Amino acid sequence: MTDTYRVRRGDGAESRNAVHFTFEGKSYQGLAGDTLASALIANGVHLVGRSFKYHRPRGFVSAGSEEPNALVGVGATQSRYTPNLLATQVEIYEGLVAESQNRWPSLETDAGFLNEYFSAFLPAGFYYKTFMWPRMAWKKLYEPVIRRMAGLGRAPAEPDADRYTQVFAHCDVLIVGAGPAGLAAALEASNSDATVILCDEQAEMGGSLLSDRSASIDGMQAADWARAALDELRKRPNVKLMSRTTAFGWYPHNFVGLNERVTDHLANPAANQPRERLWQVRAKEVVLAAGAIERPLVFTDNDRPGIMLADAARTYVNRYGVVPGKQVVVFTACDSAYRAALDLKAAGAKIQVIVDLRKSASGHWVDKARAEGIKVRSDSIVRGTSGRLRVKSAQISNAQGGDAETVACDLILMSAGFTPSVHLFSQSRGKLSYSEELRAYVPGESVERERSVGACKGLFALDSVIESGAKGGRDAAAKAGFPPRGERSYTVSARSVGADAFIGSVMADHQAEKRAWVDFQNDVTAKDVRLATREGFRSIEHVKRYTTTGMATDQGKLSNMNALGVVSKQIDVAVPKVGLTTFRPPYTPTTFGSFAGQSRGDLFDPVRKTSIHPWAEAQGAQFEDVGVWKRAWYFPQVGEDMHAAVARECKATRESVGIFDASTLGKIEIVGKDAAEFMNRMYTNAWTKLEPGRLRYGVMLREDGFIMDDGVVGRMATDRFHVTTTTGGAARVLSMMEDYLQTEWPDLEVWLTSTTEQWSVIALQGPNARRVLEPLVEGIDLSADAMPHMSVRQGRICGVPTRLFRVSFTGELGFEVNVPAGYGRAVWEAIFAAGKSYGITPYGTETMHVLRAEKGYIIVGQETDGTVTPDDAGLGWAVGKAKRDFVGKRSLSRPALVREDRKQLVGLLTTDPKAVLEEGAQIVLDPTHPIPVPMIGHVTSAYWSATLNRSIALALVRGGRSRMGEELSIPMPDGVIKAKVVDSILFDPKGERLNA
Amino acid sequence: MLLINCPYCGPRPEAEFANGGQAHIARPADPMSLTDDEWAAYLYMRDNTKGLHHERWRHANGCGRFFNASRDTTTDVIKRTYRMGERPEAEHQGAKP
Amino acid sequence: MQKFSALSLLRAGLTGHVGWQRQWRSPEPKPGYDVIIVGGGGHGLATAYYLASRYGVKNVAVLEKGWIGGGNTGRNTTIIRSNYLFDESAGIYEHALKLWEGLSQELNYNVMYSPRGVLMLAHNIHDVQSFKRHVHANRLNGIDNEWLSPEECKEFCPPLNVGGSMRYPILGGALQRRGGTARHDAVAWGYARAADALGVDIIENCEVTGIRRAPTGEVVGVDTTRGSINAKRIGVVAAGNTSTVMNMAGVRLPLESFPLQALVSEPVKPIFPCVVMSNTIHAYISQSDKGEMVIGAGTDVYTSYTQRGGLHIVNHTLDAICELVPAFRRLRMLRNWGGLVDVTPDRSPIVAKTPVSGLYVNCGWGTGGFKATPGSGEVFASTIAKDEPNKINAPFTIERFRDGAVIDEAAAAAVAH
Amino acid sequence: MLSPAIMRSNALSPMRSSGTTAASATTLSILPDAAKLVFRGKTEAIEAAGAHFGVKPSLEACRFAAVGGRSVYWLGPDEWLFQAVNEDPIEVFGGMSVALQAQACSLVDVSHRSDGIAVAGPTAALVLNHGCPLDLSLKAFPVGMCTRTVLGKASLLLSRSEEHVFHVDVWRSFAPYVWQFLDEARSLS
Ligand SMILES: Cc1cc2nc3c(=O)[nH]c(=O)nc-3n(C[C@H](O)[C@H](O)[C@H](O)COP(=O)(O)OP(=O)(O)OC[C@H]3O[C@@H](n4cnc5c(N)ncnc54)[C@H](O)[C@@H]3O)c2cc1C
Ligand SMILES: NC(=O)c1ccc[n+]([C@@H]2O[C@H](COP(=O)([O-])OP(=O)(O)OC[C@H]3O[C@@H](n4cnc5c(N)ncnc54)[C@H](O)[C@@H]3O)[C@@H](O)[C@H]2O)c1
Ligand SMILES: Cc1cc2nc3c(=O)[nH]c(=O)nc-3n(C[C@H](O)[C@H](O)[C@H](O)COP(=O)(O)O)c2cc1C
Ligand SMILES: [Zn+2]
Repeated sequence: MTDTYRVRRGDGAESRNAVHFTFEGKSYQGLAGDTLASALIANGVHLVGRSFKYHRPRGFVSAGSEEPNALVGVGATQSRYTPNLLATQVEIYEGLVAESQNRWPSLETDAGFLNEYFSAFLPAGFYYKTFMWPRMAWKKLYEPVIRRMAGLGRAPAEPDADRYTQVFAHCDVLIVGAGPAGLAAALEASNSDATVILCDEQAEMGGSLLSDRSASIDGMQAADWARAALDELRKRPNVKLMSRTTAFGWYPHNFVGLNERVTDHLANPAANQPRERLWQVRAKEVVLAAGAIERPLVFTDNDRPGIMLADAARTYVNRYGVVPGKQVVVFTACDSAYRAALDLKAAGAKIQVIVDLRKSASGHWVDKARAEGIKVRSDSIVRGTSGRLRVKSAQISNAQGGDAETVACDLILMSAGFTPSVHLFSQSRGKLSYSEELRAYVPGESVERERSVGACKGLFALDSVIESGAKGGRDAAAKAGFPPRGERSYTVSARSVGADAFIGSVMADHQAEKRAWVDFQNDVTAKDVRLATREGFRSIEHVKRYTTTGMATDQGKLSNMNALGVVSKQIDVAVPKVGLTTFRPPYTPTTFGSFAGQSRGDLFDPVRKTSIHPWAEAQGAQFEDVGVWKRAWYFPQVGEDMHAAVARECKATRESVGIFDASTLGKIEIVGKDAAEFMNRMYTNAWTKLEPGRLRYGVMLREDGFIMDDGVVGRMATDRFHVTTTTGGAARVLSMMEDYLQTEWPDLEVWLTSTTEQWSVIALQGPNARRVLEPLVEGIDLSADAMPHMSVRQGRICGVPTRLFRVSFTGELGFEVNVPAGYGRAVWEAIFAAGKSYGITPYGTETMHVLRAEKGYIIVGQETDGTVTPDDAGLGWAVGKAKRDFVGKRSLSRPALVREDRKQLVGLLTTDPKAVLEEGAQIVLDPTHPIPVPMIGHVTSAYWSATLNRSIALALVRGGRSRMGEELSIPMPDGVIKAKVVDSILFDPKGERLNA
Repeated sequence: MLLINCPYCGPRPEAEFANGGQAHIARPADPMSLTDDEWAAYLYMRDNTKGLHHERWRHANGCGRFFNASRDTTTDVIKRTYRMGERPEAEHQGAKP
Repeated sequence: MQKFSALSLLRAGLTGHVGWQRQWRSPEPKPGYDVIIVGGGGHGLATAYYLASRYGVKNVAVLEKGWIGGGNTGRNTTIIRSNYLFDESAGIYEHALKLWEGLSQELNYNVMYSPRGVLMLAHNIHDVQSFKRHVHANRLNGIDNEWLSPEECKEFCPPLNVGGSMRYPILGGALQRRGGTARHDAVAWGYARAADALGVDIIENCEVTGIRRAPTGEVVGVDTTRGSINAKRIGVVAAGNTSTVMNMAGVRLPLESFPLQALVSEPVKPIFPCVVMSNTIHAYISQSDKGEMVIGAGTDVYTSYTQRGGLHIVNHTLDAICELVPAFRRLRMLRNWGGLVDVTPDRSPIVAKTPVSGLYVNCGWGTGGFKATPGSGEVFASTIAKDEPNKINAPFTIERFRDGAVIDEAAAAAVAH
Repeated sequence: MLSPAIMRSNALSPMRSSGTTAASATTLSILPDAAKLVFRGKTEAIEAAGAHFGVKPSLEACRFAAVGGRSVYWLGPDEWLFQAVNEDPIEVFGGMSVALQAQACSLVDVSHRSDGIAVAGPTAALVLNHGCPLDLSLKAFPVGMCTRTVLGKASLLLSRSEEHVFHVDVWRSFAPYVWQFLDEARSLS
């Protein structure tokens, strides 16, 4: 197809390359610089989509990011398919593939159009009134049907092939919008030492200047002036120009989100380009120069393809060099549409008539139109249109009614004036005020450090737009601490088009109005809005939610003021009293991937690994996630499942020696003359009498009395403790300690340093542990007498310094070898080699869990869950009774914490030794009790114990310690399991092995 | 992301900080002498001020220090930050919205 | 009350829909009421409705400072489920779920309760243990909740990235089939309309600015921006603003109000069949009947009444969503907003009498009270009508914090919503 | 008896190969091992520590001082990091401990806690700003500045040794994450 609607572009740049693309499977040609919309218009295509509810045929209403109708799916492959893009924003490139949406089987004949015939029965909120009977039918019948109708485009079905990044940036002055106001602001602000960012959502900067043929600035044609200004800005090192970059959100403290579209307009993006880049900008000062958006007029059947905003048509002709129609009816409430009519006429279109809503039309533009022979009808309206897939005619009558004249056309331009883009201003929580003249809200009092300039402030005459931009730029730079070096002046020659405006429905008599669209995409008509008010939805927020006006992908950019106008008139309340819905981010829809940035896969969260990890990996270990850490879970040998591996690992450890990587444990070095006193206050235990060289198991509570963390603590010197915490608790414990130290006890001389990652910790457990270690250790006597259970020594192992703990979390003779992490793997391998002759066996967290459960040692987070006291967990012995105070002590005497029937930790032995309970299973007294069955506890840990050759379990049971020997029931879906309450220590209760 | 003025390091992005809840709630010197009600008040009762609110922050990914900030919870504007141990200025003490 | 039905809709359609009446009146406040409910959110409106419909208290006003449903009721991600761990929570949420099941019919208003299933994903062994604990407890409490393997998760929700390149792979999930969503606005409107029909006055744009008490201590009325109104009993259901309102009566509560955000994508054709929650990576997502993905984000770390929040919260939410469904990376965020949630120290609600005679409070639902709306309203109505809590809300007192009898679901399982 | 050749390993060693593959103006490299001590304590003590170490610690916030391979980083008002490149931690720690015996302070050997990355090149700041929310312009972050901060989801110590050279000191287990993050950022910028 050839582009028959192509005309000379205003800037005379005609040597644009041909670009080929497909839409709806058909091939077309456009020119470089076209949007999909301008290229389709060049080819005479106006039908591009279907509306949400009634599936009405729709064309282009606008030429920018406010477009409600022309939504398309773009992308040749699923992994690069994007739904709901705006044809008015999509830049064409060679090979672009686009399709329409929300239609079946085709855009021209769409079955969904059936809804149109039932539209009388589908008013706003109809679904709240029906589909209630029979009760189950909503789930089974109605909702599935409604859901099938839902949505616009189809979601991409394959993982996104593109990458996204984010950048934090800082500047002195951020300017949003590069129209005349923004350019002037940038020129002025950057005439100083201020760093300036100027962004614009469009591919080309210049804003409205790019569409202007009549105005001139500094003696240059408007668009040329814009390009010259940009050239000048580009030369300044303190300026960053960002096109295709939308300021989408304003967050507290002058933090503004910008989204840069990097590759969507390229046929062959380079490998080093992300698809989009999210800029998070902290600006000292912001200049908002976002312009204004033209408003549609609300009249019957104002939604047909070929009905378009007047200024959009002007942009198509002047900027893109395409005429959207050849026979034009113009319907307006202001002068600017006259300017559009004249520009279209100059491009060869026939202007059938200008229908002016105003009582009388006069002034420069009207005179000029008349002088060019264009027929002007004032005090008149377009009261209806015809044409199924493209507008064919307009019915025109006097504003008050009367006979209608039908005028043939293929394009209707409409303009109800301009709505300043106050989105970001309002997001910044600035107060808006209503301008009766503009029939729109304009920025009032600022809250953040920003100012609005140009059309978004409600200024429309080009000279005042530029003046306000320049002043805003200077002011911003000065406020940021960089007064500009001078002022420059601008000579502007442009005829103002005034500020006349209209909101609401154009029909004087609402009964005569058929369906007149307020919100195009969501198919909300003026009637729907009125119905809502009749039904009592009078707050504009209720009207919005009941009718869904303003909730479509354009977020009411075109519809909100008109809806307000309809409501205001209907309930006879002034517009500012009706209120306004809240502006929220994003300004235009913004890609999820951009918000996610680099956080995906392995970079979603850091993957923390110990220095021994690669060794375990090489041995074929399975790993589990514990917080952000990867921990070796078990080490299966060929043919083994987890149970077999764990049974083997357990046995090897109990019978000879096992080796375990405990490096992830949190570690804190607590140093200072008051270290012991600090420990006394933080932990339930008493520390004063612990001698240097000894270890103690410590329990830490939250101030509410529940167990927060535990760990073994070594006293390295009178003034130095080596504290360990759980893997997940490390950061929490350290910050809680810092909190108390800094805010409650700043007088204590004690300091904390995290040493989690300084030490690799190699646990060597089993009767042969000492034998394996002895030959490797230097300067430490490992004998039972010299180094009893729960002691710590410093010396060397394999030549490197170590803090050697004699400690056991397995019930066996055991050591934990702390070595500087850089030596961890080498020492591990050395120990492993030394252990070969003893059949040394690496074990993972699962085996560790089993071994400690056999001994009744708790795991914080498994036996405890944030509601367990030390006494509940059987740790009453670790609470220093004589201590005056420690964190959490006072809470322990609260009534609910001293009740006899609290859940207490016990052991459980199933009657059938082979039956392994399920962790989390609930315990009851009477399994035959009808539902709800009273539960008295739950299983916290349950394993097959290879050592005991039977199943074992730990459980929290109401009054558990007084139930020793009692048989309880654990009802499972497939039968009740019986188990006997026993002491929680199931293996070696006297502790002979660990003292060996 | 708020911009918070650490009294030690200067203005820094919120990402570097941890919030520590309402400020100026001293841990009782002798908790065991408190009634359950008094203890619960210390543990749980907060002003939840709508208006100027004094709160603790820790520059956790910075200098590590706790300090206080007076922030208007209706606008999130931070009026002032000050070191631990200092009191909010008299004019800031009222919690009027 | 004008009856809503397919037939009435049809009839109205033929006459241009001019005959529809207001769904609720807009009365001037009377000088006094037997009960005043402060707060026209879902919970407040439900309370008024049940007071009138079940407990025979019809001289009731609901005072709302803005427009009804404009608080958290109008800003939440509408996840409904009842598979809570502790008996106390399971009791109140299941009570609510049972009411949800017949709510459209009871109110004659389609609240679009959609039991499409809520699937909570487990990403590590701790999650698995914790979810199984829930499954077992729920079963014995008569609440449906089943464990799904990763493959079953995928089958139930095909877009999920199971076994893929996730940082924290999906190890399974707990599914409550009766869980789902409902249309949040319709809940407020439906209760309002039904309460109004029973004589309840719903008074919008009426902010309570003071609580008046007799010298003997008991409440006698409220001051509002529309004048003083007498009341024998006052129920405060003001969510994020509860502290402010209760301060007017000199009652301090263990509450803090945080911004909680949510967002929606642009609407797309149905692809996501159920609700998916992942507490471990912080992702909450379902697809509305209109087609948007409705996504819950996190709370900011500081208290605030601004009803917005930080961009980094949204970033973290969406990186999690994109991990769960990598195809959604190309979807676009349409709108992002904030609510104001009131959180207690144990993150369970308070539905109780207060130390002030005649003053009752229903608050602390935090990030998860929408699902409780009918149940909460029903038990609160009963508490106000009878001046004593019933069995279901008896554990949710203020005194539990003094006694240490906390109901800490979150500590028990790290589960929100 | 003792293993003769225990070599210190660096968490970033596996990354070494991917050093400069991508076409980018910024390079990543692994910094040499060093003795690193965290000093926390009172002002008198820090002066004594500096005197012994041979580098006068900055009392000004967020600044480091260096003499040869030795440097002292201000971490907080009572916290400094002493670093001695290619020196033996035990010796440095031993010497310092003796010198500080009478002082109210804490000295902890953290030589193995972290590894270092140099981010160098004209776009180094931009690359870091992919995850670090600080203003890294020379004005706001001059040469000689150091601070703990965040990068993506990791915490680290960032310092600027030259206009176009930053050093990142990051806990071992986070180091690969930081490396990969920066590597991707530089390849996409
Ligand atoms: C983003 C977000 C997501 C959530 N997601 C879920 C979810 O998926 N599932 C779930 O179950 N829950 C969710 N929640 C929580 C849920 O929304 C709330 O718990 C629930 O809606 C609370 O209802 P309510 O009626 O108590 O409060 P609200 O709806 O907030 O009503 C309180 C009302 O009190 C009014 N009020 C306040 N002060 C005064 C005064 N002085 N005078 C008069 N009126 C006053 C307010 O204007 C408001 O309308 C979410 C919340 C948020 C913010
Ligand atoms: N009644 C009238 O005749 C009338 C009305 C409105 C505007 N105008 C004319 O329009 C011009 C106004 O100039 P101006 O500079 O104020 O506006 P402008 O429309 O020329 O420029 C605004 C620019 O901001 C960009 N933008 C908007 N929101 C953005 C965001 N969130 N992020 C990034 N970019 C964004 C737009 O793409 C556009 O390029 C004048 O020429 C004026 O005469 C006339
Ligand atoms: C479940 C749910 C779905 C929503 N869907 C949409 C939507 O499709 N389009 C839209 O603009 N807003 C949608 N919203 C958001 C509302 O527009 C609005 O942001 C929210 O009610 C909060 O109010 P506020 O932004 O006016 O403060 C939705 C909100 C909820 C709770
Ligand atoms: Zn600081």
